[in-house]
Amino acid sequence: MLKVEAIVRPERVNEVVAALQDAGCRGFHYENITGQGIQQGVEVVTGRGGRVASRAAMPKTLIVTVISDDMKEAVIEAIVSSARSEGEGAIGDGKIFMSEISDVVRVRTGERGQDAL
Amino acid sequence: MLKVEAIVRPERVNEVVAALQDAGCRGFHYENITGQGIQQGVEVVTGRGGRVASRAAMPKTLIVTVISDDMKEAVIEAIVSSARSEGEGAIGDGKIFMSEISDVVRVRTGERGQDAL
Amino acid sequence: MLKVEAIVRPERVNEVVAALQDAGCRGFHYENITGQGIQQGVEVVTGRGGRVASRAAMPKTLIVTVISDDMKEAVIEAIVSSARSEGEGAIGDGKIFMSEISDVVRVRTGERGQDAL
Amino acid sequence: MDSGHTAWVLVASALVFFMTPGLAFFYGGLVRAKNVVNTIMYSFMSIAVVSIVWVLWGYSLAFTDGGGLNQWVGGFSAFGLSGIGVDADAGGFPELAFICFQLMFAIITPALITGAFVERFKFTTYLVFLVFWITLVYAPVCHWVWGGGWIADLGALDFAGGTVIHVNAGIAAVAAAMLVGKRRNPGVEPHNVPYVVLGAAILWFGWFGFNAGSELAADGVAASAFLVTNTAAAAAALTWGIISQIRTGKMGAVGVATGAVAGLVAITPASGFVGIYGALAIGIGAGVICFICLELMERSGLDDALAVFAVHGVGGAWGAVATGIFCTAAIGGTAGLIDGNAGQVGIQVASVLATTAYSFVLTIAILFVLDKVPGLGLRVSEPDEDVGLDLAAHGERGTVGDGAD
Amino acid sequence: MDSGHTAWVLVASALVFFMTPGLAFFYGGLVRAKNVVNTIMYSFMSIAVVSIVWVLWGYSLAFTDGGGLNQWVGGFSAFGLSGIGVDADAGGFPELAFICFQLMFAIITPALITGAFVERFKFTTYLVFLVFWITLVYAPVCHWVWGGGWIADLGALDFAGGTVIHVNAGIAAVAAAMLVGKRRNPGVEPHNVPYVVLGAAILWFGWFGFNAGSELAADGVAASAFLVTNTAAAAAALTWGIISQIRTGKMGAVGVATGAVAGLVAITPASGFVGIYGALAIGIGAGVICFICLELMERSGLDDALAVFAVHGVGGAWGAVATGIFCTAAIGGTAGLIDGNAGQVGIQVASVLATTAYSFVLTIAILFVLDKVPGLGLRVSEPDEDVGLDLAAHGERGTVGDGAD
Amino acid sequence: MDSGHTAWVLVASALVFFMTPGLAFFYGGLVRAKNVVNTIMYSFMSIAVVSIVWVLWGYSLAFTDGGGLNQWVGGFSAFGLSGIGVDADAGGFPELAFICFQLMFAIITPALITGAFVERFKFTTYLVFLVFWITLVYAPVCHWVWGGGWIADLGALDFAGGTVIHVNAGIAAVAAAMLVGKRRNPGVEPHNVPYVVLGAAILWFGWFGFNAGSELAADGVAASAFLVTNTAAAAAALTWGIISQIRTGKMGAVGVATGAVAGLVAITPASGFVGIYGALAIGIGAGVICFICLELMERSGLDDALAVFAVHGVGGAWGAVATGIFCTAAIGGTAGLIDGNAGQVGIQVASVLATTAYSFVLTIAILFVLDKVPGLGLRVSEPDEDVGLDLAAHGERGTVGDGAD
Ligand SMILES: Nc1ncnc2c1ncn2[C@@H]1O[C@H](COP(=O)(O)OP(=O)(O)O)[C@@H](O)[C@H]1O
Ligand SMILES: Nc1ncnc2c1ncn2[C@@H]1O[C@H](COP(=O)(O)OP(=O)(O)O)[C@@H](O)[C@H]1O
Ligand SMILES: Nc1ncnc2c1ncn2[C@@H]1O[C@H](COP(=O)(O)OP(=O)(O)O)[C@@H](O)[C@H]1O
Repeated sequence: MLKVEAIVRPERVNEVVAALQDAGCRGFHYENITGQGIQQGVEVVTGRGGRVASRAAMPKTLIVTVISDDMKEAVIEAIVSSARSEGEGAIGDGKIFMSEISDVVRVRTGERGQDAL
Repeated sequence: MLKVEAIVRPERVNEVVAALQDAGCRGFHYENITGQGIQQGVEVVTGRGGRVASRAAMPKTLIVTVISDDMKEAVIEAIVSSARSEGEGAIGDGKIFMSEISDVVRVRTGERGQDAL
Repeated sequence: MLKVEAIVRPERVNEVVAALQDAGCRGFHYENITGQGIQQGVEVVTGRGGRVASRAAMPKTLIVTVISDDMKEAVIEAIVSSARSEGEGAIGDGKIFMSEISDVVRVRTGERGQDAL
Repeated sequence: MDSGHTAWVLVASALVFFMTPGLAFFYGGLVRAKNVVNTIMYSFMSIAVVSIVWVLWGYSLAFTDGGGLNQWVGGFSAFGLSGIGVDADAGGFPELAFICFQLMFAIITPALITGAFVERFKFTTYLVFLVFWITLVYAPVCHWVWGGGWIADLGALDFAGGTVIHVNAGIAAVAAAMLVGKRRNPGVEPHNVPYVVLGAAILWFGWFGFNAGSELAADGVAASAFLVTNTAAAAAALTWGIISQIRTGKMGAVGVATGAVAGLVAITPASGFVGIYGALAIGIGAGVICFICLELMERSGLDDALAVFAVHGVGGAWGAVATGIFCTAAIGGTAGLIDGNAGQVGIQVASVLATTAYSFVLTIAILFVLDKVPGLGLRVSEPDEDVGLDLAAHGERGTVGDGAD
Repeated sequence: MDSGHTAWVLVASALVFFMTPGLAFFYGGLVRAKNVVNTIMYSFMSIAVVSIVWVLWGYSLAFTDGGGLNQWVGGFSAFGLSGIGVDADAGGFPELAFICFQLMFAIITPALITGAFVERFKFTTYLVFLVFWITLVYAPVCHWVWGGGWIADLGALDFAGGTVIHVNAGIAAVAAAMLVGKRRNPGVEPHNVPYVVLGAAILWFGWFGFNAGSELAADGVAASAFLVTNTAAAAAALTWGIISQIRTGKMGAVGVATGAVAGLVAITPASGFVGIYGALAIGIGAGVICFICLELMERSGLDDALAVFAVHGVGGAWGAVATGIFCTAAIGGTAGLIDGNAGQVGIQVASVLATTAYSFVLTIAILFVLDKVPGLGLRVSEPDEDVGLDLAAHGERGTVGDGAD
Repeated sequence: MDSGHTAWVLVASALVFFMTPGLAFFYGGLVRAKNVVNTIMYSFMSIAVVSIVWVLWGYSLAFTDGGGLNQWVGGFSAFGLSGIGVDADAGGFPELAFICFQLMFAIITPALITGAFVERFKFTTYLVFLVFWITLVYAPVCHWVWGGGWIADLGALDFAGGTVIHVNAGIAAVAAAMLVGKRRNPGVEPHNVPYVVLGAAILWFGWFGFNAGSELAADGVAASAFLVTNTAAAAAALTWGIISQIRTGKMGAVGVATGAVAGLVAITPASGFVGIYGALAIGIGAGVICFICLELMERSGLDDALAVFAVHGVGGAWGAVATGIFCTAAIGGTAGLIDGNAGQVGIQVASVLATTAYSFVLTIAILFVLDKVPGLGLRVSEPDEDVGLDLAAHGERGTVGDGAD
């Protein structure tokens, strides 16, 4: 089983979630985070209007879903197509990280592994 | 070493934390997230009272604890028993995901691995 | 590739981020969490001023960065040196957890693996 | 009619109006985050419902002549405010202004009760409860004290509503807490301390209208009531803060805000009758007595969630009795215990006991009946309580972030 | 000059001032979290800009004699308030107090419009828009109704500004929504419900100054206006809540707050002319009519984001017409439809239609021109809209946590 | 006694009271999230402590005859307000109302100072500081200007407290910032911008009571003070916004709110003496001068965390001097520089310098002593500062979510 962690623009969450569901994902969770990558950050006004500071702080949303291995490419495709900006894509569109999940438990039933997904 | 990520109902956090401590867990952290699984979401009123929309958005809490491999079953048991709803359990009771941790560092001392847990 | 998850004191975030950048990290994200370790928690006043309760709840910040394997020690060194309290270090300075990342995708370009970092 | 008095009564009415949203935030900050909208709406809907009841029959029941029943309750002669024109004079200012002013008292009283049953009471039942409680409990008690009923005849002093509003609400809160039962998962900490302080500040601000406005004239007694109101609130807030500092080593904002409210409650019946030293004594007394009572209540089995009984019931009773102790002829025309008129204390105690008994029994009765009515009932379901009443009763979440909302 | 009337007009001015920050929170709570500062600043900057325009030429254009053009607009004789000293009397109270009071109306009117175009309008353009809209739309319409212009001559009744403020702003909102276009990603839920209720409560509180203050005297009619204002707001809030409960099984706080505002809007023109039963009818009517209109608008293609047209435009029009229906000679001196004077309704309708037409055309014209001016333009860029206007226009984030900020 | 004047002074007192909670939110929004409760409590506890000090000896020291020392300070003849009954007349309204009004000024002044030392000052020490500062600094300076002391004799004009309140607090802030030292980890951004705007709006609202109330009568001068207060605040807010837009390309809400407060501060001493054009000049001047000063201070080594000196000290000094420039006999009876009376500016400068010197020296002395008293001390421990004063001093967290709280 694979854990897919996708960092996307907050305004894209609804699209990404819809795409994940279309790709067959039945469970996921998300939360707001602050991120920095090539896109260095945002300009905030400081000194009560006198100066501008650059903060390494873009609001992003992290979507996490645990899937079976065979869904990997479909899920990546779903995320990429729904999260990429119009046209060429834009800096800050996000990244997807994948890692192994060794076991899963469904609290309600105690089911384990693949069945618990 | 194993990372245990448990998604539970927010109102159960105190019970789950207590159960983890009883099971010998000495460190953990948690945060509020938004999740969707079989339990599809919540009904929110929109149109200022005219309509209802279903949001893929149940408030959940993610509890993370890194443990040594031998504690695995005890910790699962602790979480399942404290997080499951009365009776048969109910949809939305949550899931537990397990994955490998390759190394740990304690910032204060620089200790590594098992010793740093 | 490695995922580095560092739990640090919130007031240290700016220093840790700067140290990560000096160590060559180009991407990361962070979020506020609540944690408990040896440092048991905080005292909150309850009963509207009549009593004190200890809450397993220290505000912490979780910084996550995915790096190539060869940066591991440099990144650990950067975090430890910037997050440790003056002098001997203090309880609650935090921990670093490392795990394997099996694949990475850059949403904008579709690049994979090491290139996408 | 005097334009200055009229201006003052209208402004005081607006200030007392503003107290109910203040209470909404005071209470709303104290509950868990998942119940903030619901808690705020208890207060807000009291404005909506009581405003209608009051102009239709509430004012009439409280302030007109009840004929043979006049000792107990008024009549229906002013139903729909019939016969009260823009020229009707209530003693130097329009009767319509008096109706506005009294309406604001009627609005906040049941809103105070809600602190007892937040996080688990059924919202639609609450709306029905408002109608019955105003009609059967508030209007009669108001008539007893201010409308020419038996407590007024007895000579009890209640300048701005210590018994009518605070004892009344505080006892009803006990009744409600008993019938609705304990919360499943009470929170340890208030979810929003700034809201609590904002609410307390708005309450304090509005209370100047409540107490100084009750003089119904812009004169020296109004100014005196203004000043003693502030003094007692400050003394009680400071007292509570100091007790808290001594016991916990910390001075919680929620405690200080609660102390301020307790002081405001206690000075309410006395505000037109006592001087600065009386106000200090009443404020310090309120801080100590309400603090102790609150601690005892937390150890009791009763889940009066936001301490309505300790703050309003006990604070109001202390204030009513203290009025009999500290009132002085130089300010309000009546001497109290300190000035040698011990009998006044007895009268004050009697008025508190009568209000307590009546309000308790009738509130129990009303809630008992509402619990049995099909489709109503007092308590929400367990899943609704767990998920929080904001979503369950209002389909809303207090705050929603962008992205992962 | 009468000190009581003066005190009342000054207090009423302060209360109406406070409405605009109230509106800032009402609107600010309804948008997405990333636009809260921007939305609040629309209202706040209306205070800053309109205050200057008003004392320089706005008041003069609205309230002085326009000579040959007097049916349509005032003149510049009081530019910079020249000639208006501390002794100038506006009928028992200082003219300077009247200027303050009227200023607060001028401030809130364009702030109301902003609800239509939040989350996508260019902030600097808005500041310029304020100057032109007050000068070319607000001041003339105000002159028509209250400054001796043609609507006043017609005999139209508008006690506190149903047409001048609400119809005017509601129609301008439609014009603005048309020209600025739809939001890219409208949110489903308001981001902060307590802010919405706080804002509605401050609006309601301030509205006592708005309506009862419009009597410009502390007397029985002011008290009557106070009471009917409260009654209509309560009735509309309750009506909206009940409709919402029936349709969705839940009583959303945002709906109830919207209902309250709709009721306040509708009673505004009528507040000095109707009694309790008229107020109940107007409030219930506002609840039903504005609810239906809001639902229809949401299905239309127009993105009037915060329902300014449904609440203020339609609510104001309903109120203006209802004034003609329910006004009674016993309160305001003029009989309405119910008292047999059907003609009054026609006059009311005419004043609404004239305001609608004028405001719509001129708002379109102003925005059309501003769109073409280099460096201005109506709409922010797509990336700015996506990242949110708090960062894009103000370099600020509404709330920032410690640590991971 | 005149009921209209009495009503106005009482309402103005309530409005000025409300300013301190407004300040609590203005300041509370500017700090980091972990210090919001503490920052709010500084203001709130000033209400509690100063209210007691004032009625016991503060009012007496400020406003009674000091006998041989009368040039410098009043006496104790009105200790505990002895001898001041409900009939005492302060010139057409009750002296008790005057005491209320003046109390509210005394409350907000030390609360203003706290902006300098937030996020690191010891809370219990602050409570003691309040008692000494009101007694030794505020009461004497108040006596000099308004109680019959030497500055009044000099002929200095200070309508509503530019020197007594703002210069006084602004200089004390410098003293406090010097002694308490810099913050360890100052935040870059305010943690809650809506709170900042809410606070500024409440301050503005209350300031109508502050300035127009200082006329102590409901008349044309009060209306004029009301209007120029609003005009100067608007002009300063707009000026600050425009400077900010030019320098950063963005119009930060915090800057605009700061500008508004700077304008309100600057017009305070002048509000009963200048007209619209004077108000515009004072407002624009406040925007430019305070902005520059704030920037310079941020570059200085002094950590005056929330810019108390730049806004209140410099703004108040500018206002005091500008009063001498723009005052006109037609409004307040005294001509200023523009009307040919250059000497008035000198008198104004003298009053500012005297207040500055006295307040600075005595504040340093008080804090120096409190630092040495065992158990007190000025600064919290490093771990307490790091974890935040909400938990360290109050055992509370500003906001707590459900679940992971
Ligand atoms: N190596 C990394 N580790 C953790 N998070 C990362 C990493 N690189 C990027 N991110 C996250 O992804 C987001 C998008 O990265 P960015 O470099 O701006 O995108 P892109 O490469 O698509 O232009 C960042 O805001 C950050 O949150
Ligand atoms: N595959 C998954 N990946 C990530 N999170 C999941 C996944 N499945 C479920 N979850 C999380 O677990 C929560 C409970 O899931 P749900 O299906 O409602 O529970 P149950 O299966 O016990 O009835 C969801 O709200 C979601 O946050
Ligand atoms: N085993 C663990 N699993 C997850 N998080 C942990 C674990 N141990 C510690 N933490 C996190 O690290 C933080 C610091 O831990 P603590 O034991 O106080 O530090 P130290 O060991 O450096 O004194 C805790 O607040 C908690 O959030």
